Amino acid sequence: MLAAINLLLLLFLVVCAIVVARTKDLLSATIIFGAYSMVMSIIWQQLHSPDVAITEAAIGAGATSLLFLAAISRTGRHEE
Amino acid sequence: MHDMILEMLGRILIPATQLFGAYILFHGHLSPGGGFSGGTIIGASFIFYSLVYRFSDKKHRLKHETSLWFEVGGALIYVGSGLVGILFGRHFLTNQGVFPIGEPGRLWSSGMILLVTLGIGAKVAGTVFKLFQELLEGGAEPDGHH
Amino acid sequence: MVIIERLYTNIYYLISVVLFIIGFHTMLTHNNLLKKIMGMNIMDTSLFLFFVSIGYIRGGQAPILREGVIQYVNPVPSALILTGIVISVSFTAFALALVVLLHKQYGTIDADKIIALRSRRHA
Amino acid sequence: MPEFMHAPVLIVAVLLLAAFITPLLGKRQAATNAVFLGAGVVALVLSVGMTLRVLAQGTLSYPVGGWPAPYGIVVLVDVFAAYSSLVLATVALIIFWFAAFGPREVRHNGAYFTLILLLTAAMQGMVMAGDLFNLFVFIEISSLAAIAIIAIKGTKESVEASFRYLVLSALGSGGLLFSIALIFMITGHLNMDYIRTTLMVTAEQYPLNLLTSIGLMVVGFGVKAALFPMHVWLPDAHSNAPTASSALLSGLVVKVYIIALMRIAYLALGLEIFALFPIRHLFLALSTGALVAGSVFAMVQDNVKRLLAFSTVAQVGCIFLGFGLFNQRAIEGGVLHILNHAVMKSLLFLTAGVIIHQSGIKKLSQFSGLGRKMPLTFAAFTIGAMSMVGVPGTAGFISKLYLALGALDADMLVFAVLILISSLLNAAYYFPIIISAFFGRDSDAEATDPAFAVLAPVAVLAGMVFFFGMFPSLMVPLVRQTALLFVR
Amino acid sequence: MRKTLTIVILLGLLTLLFLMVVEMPLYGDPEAPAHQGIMQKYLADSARDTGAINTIAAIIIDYRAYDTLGEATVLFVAVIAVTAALYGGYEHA
Repeated sequence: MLAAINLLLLLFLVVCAIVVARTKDLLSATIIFGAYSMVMSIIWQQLHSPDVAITEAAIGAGATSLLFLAAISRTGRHEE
Repeated sequence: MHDMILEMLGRILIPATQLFGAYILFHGHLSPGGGFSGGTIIGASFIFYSLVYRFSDKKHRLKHETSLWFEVGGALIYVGSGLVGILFGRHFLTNQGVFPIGEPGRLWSSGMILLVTLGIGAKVAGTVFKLFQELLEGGAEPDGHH
Repeated sequence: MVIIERLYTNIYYLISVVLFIIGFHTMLTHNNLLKKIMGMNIMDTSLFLFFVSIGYIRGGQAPILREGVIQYVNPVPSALILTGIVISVSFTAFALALVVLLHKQYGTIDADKIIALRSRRHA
Repeated sequence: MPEFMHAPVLIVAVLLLAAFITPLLGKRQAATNAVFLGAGVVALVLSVGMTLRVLAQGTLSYPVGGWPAPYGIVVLVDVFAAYSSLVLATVALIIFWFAAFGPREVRHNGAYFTLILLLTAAMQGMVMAGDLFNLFVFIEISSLAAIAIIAIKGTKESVEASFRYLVLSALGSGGLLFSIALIFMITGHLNMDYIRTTLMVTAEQYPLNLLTSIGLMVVGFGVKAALFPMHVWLPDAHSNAPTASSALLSGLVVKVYIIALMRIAYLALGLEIFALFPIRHLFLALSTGALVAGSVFAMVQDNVKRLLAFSTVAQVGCIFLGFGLFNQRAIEGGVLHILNHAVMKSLLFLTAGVIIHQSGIKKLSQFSGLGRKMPLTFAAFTIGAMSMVGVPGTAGFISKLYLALGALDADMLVFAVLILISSLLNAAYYFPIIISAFFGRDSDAEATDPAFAVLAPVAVLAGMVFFFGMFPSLMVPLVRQTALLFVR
Repeated sequence: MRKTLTIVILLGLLTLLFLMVVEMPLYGDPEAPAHQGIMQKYLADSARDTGAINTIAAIIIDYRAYDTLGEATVLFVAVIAVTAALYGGYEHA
C-alpha cells in the first residue's frame, strides 16, 4: 500500500518535471514547480529525512517560488 | 490603499508564522529543522509583512540597514564562535570543551550548535527577505541604471 | 529479468536519473531563460533525491536519537543535502537577478532573441 | 613554528571576516580600502608562514572542530596546497592593490571588494580542502562570486556573458555533485584519504559507477577550468569583466579548478585508479586541441581583451599537458606554469585595462603609435607578451622548457614540437601589436601613462616575471616535491 | 539537426546512467557500502559529543561545521551579488 503511494508520488514528480518544461505560461510553470518541490518534500519525509523535508518545503517550495514570482512580476508572464 | 482583509489576515498569520519559525529555530538540535528552515520561515513572514503594508504605509517597510545587520550579524556570530575555539587553545569551530554542552535533550544544551543555529536563522531570515525585495523592486528607480 | 528486478528495487535512483536528464535537457535546450533556471532547479532536486535515497535503510527511523529505536537511516546524506539546497537557492536567486537585468536591457528573456539583438548591435 | 598551526583555516576566516565587515563600512572609501588590503596582506603572511612550516615539518593536516579524520572535516595542506595557496595569496594581493587604486570601473567598490574577498577566500579554501564535500562547497562559493564579479560591470555584454557562464557553471556543479554522490555511495566516506583506501576494496565491484563518477568529475571541472571543448563561455566572460576581475579570473580562478581536480586525482582516487582509465590520454588530446584552437582563435581577434581570453584557453591546455604527460619534469613544468601564467596573464590583463581606460581604444588595429604615447604601460605589456612567447630570461620560458623536456622524457616528441609551435603562434599574435604600438604611424588618440599609484602593481608584476625567469630556483623545492606527489 | 543531436546524446547518457543504476548497491540495503563508513559513529556518539539529539544538527553544525560556514557564505555571496547587480550595492541604502 505504502509502496504504491510512493510509486505514485515518484510518477507525479516525473510528470511535473515534464509539464514544467512544456508549459508556455511561466506563472503556471512556477506553481507546478512549487507542487513538484512539495511532493519531493513528502517523498523525503517518507524516506525518514524530516530535516531535509522541512528545509525543502521552506526553501525549495517556499522561498524559490517566491523568488520566481518576484522575477516573473518584472519580466512578463508569457513565454514568447 | 488599505486592504482590510489582507491586513486582518496579516495580523493573525504573521505572528503565527514567526512563532512557528522561532520554534523550528530554537528546537533545531532537538527536532527536525534548524537555522536554514526556521530562518526562511521567519524571512517569509517579513515578506508577507512588507507585501501587506507596502501600499499603505512607508514607515512599515523594513530598512536596508536592518536586513544588512541581520545578515552580517549572523555571519559574524558564526566566524566569531569559530575563533573562540582557537582562543581557547583548541581548533577552529570546536564545540566540545569550549562551549557548555549541557544535558542532551534539553532546550538549553549543545553549546555552539544552538548559538550558531540562532545566528544562521537571523542571517537566513534577512537574506531571504532581502533577495525577494531586491528581485521585486531593486533597481527599478530611474537612477538605478546607467 | 534480474536487471528489471534490480531496476525496480532501485526505482528511486532510476527516477532521480530520469529527473536529472529532464532538468539537464530543459536547461540546455530551452530558449526561455526562466525555464533554464527551472531546469537547473529540477536537476539539483533530482540530485538531492538521489542523495536521500542513498541514505535510506530499510526499517530505519529518522536520525533523532530516542529510546527503543534499533535502526536509524544514514544521517550523512541529509546533512549534505541541507547544504546543497541552500547553494541551489543562492544560484537561483542570482540567476533570476541576471534575468531581470537582461529583461531591462534587452526587453526580452528569450535566448535566441537576445543573441539576435546582440549580433545586430555588433554588425 | 607552532604559531602557524591554525593558518589553513585562519587564511579563509580572515578573508571571510573582511568580506563580512566591508559592506558595513558603506561609503567610507579609506576604511574599505584598508580592510580590503589588510586582509590580503594578512592572508599572504599566513600563507608564507604556512608554507615554511609545511616545508620544514611536512604535510599539515588540520582537523576543523577537533574531530579526527573520517568524522570531521580535515584541511590537508601538503606541498601542492601550500604552493597553490602562496601563489593565490601573492597574485591576489597585487590584484587587490590594483582594484583599490586603479581606474574605477564599477559603481560600487564596497560590494565589488566584498565579492573579490569572498572569491579569494573560497579559492584558498578550495586548494587546501581535504574533504570532498567541503571542496564542493568552496567550488560553489567561488563559482557564484566569479560570475558576480563579471556581472557587476552592468553592461549588456557582461550581463549576457555572465548568464551564459552561470548556466554552464551550474551544469558543471550538477555533474560534480552527482559524481560526489556516486563516490559517497560506493565508499561511505567523504574524507579524501579514506575514500582512496576504501576504493581499493570496492572499486572492482562497481566499475561503471566509478567510471561515470570520474567522467562527470572531469566534465564538471573541465567546464569550470575552460578545458578545450568546454571553453565556450570563457572568451565573452573574461573579456567583458572589469579589469581587476579579468585578471583575477584568467590568472587565478581557472587554475584553481585544475589544482582541485589534480588534488582529487592523487588524494581521493589514488593514482592507480587514475591510471586505470585513459584520463591522461584524454588530457593530452584535449590540451592539444586547446593549444591549437586557443592560439588560432586568438590570432583572428581584434579586441585586445578577447585576444588575451583566448590565449588563456591555450595556456590552460599547457597546464593540462603537463599533467597529461605525467612524468617528473612535465608535472614540474605544469605546476610552475600555474604560477607563471598567473603572473603574466594578470600583468597583461591589467595593462590592457589601463590602456583601454587611458586611451579608450579596445581595437588592436588602432593601437598603432600608442606605445610612444604611453611608454611605461606598453613596456609592461611587452614584458608580459615576451613571457607568454617564452623569451629566455622571462618566467614563461622556464615552464615551457620544463614542459618540453618532460615531453622528451616521455618519448613524445610531438608534444615538444607542439609547445614550440604554440610559442611561435604566441609570437605571431603578440609581436605585431607591440611593433605597431611602438613603431607604427601616429594615431590621433589622446593618451598618457597613468599615475604612479595605478602603475605600481603592474610594475611589481612585471618585476615578478623577470624574477621568476632569472631565479626559478626559489620555487624549486615546492615544485619538485609537488611532482613527487604524482610520480612516486 | 542540432535538436536531434542533443536528443541522441541525452539518450546515450540516459542509457549509461540506467546501466549504472543496475550496477548500484541495492536501495535500502543496510549492508550497502554507504552505510559502512562514517555513519555508525555519528549515531552512537553525537549526543555525548555535541549535546544535540538531532544527529543531523550535530553533523551540520558540529562535525561538519566548516561546510555550513561555507553554506552561509554562499547565501552572503548571493545577496551581495544580487544587490550589486540590480541596485548597485548597499551603499545606495
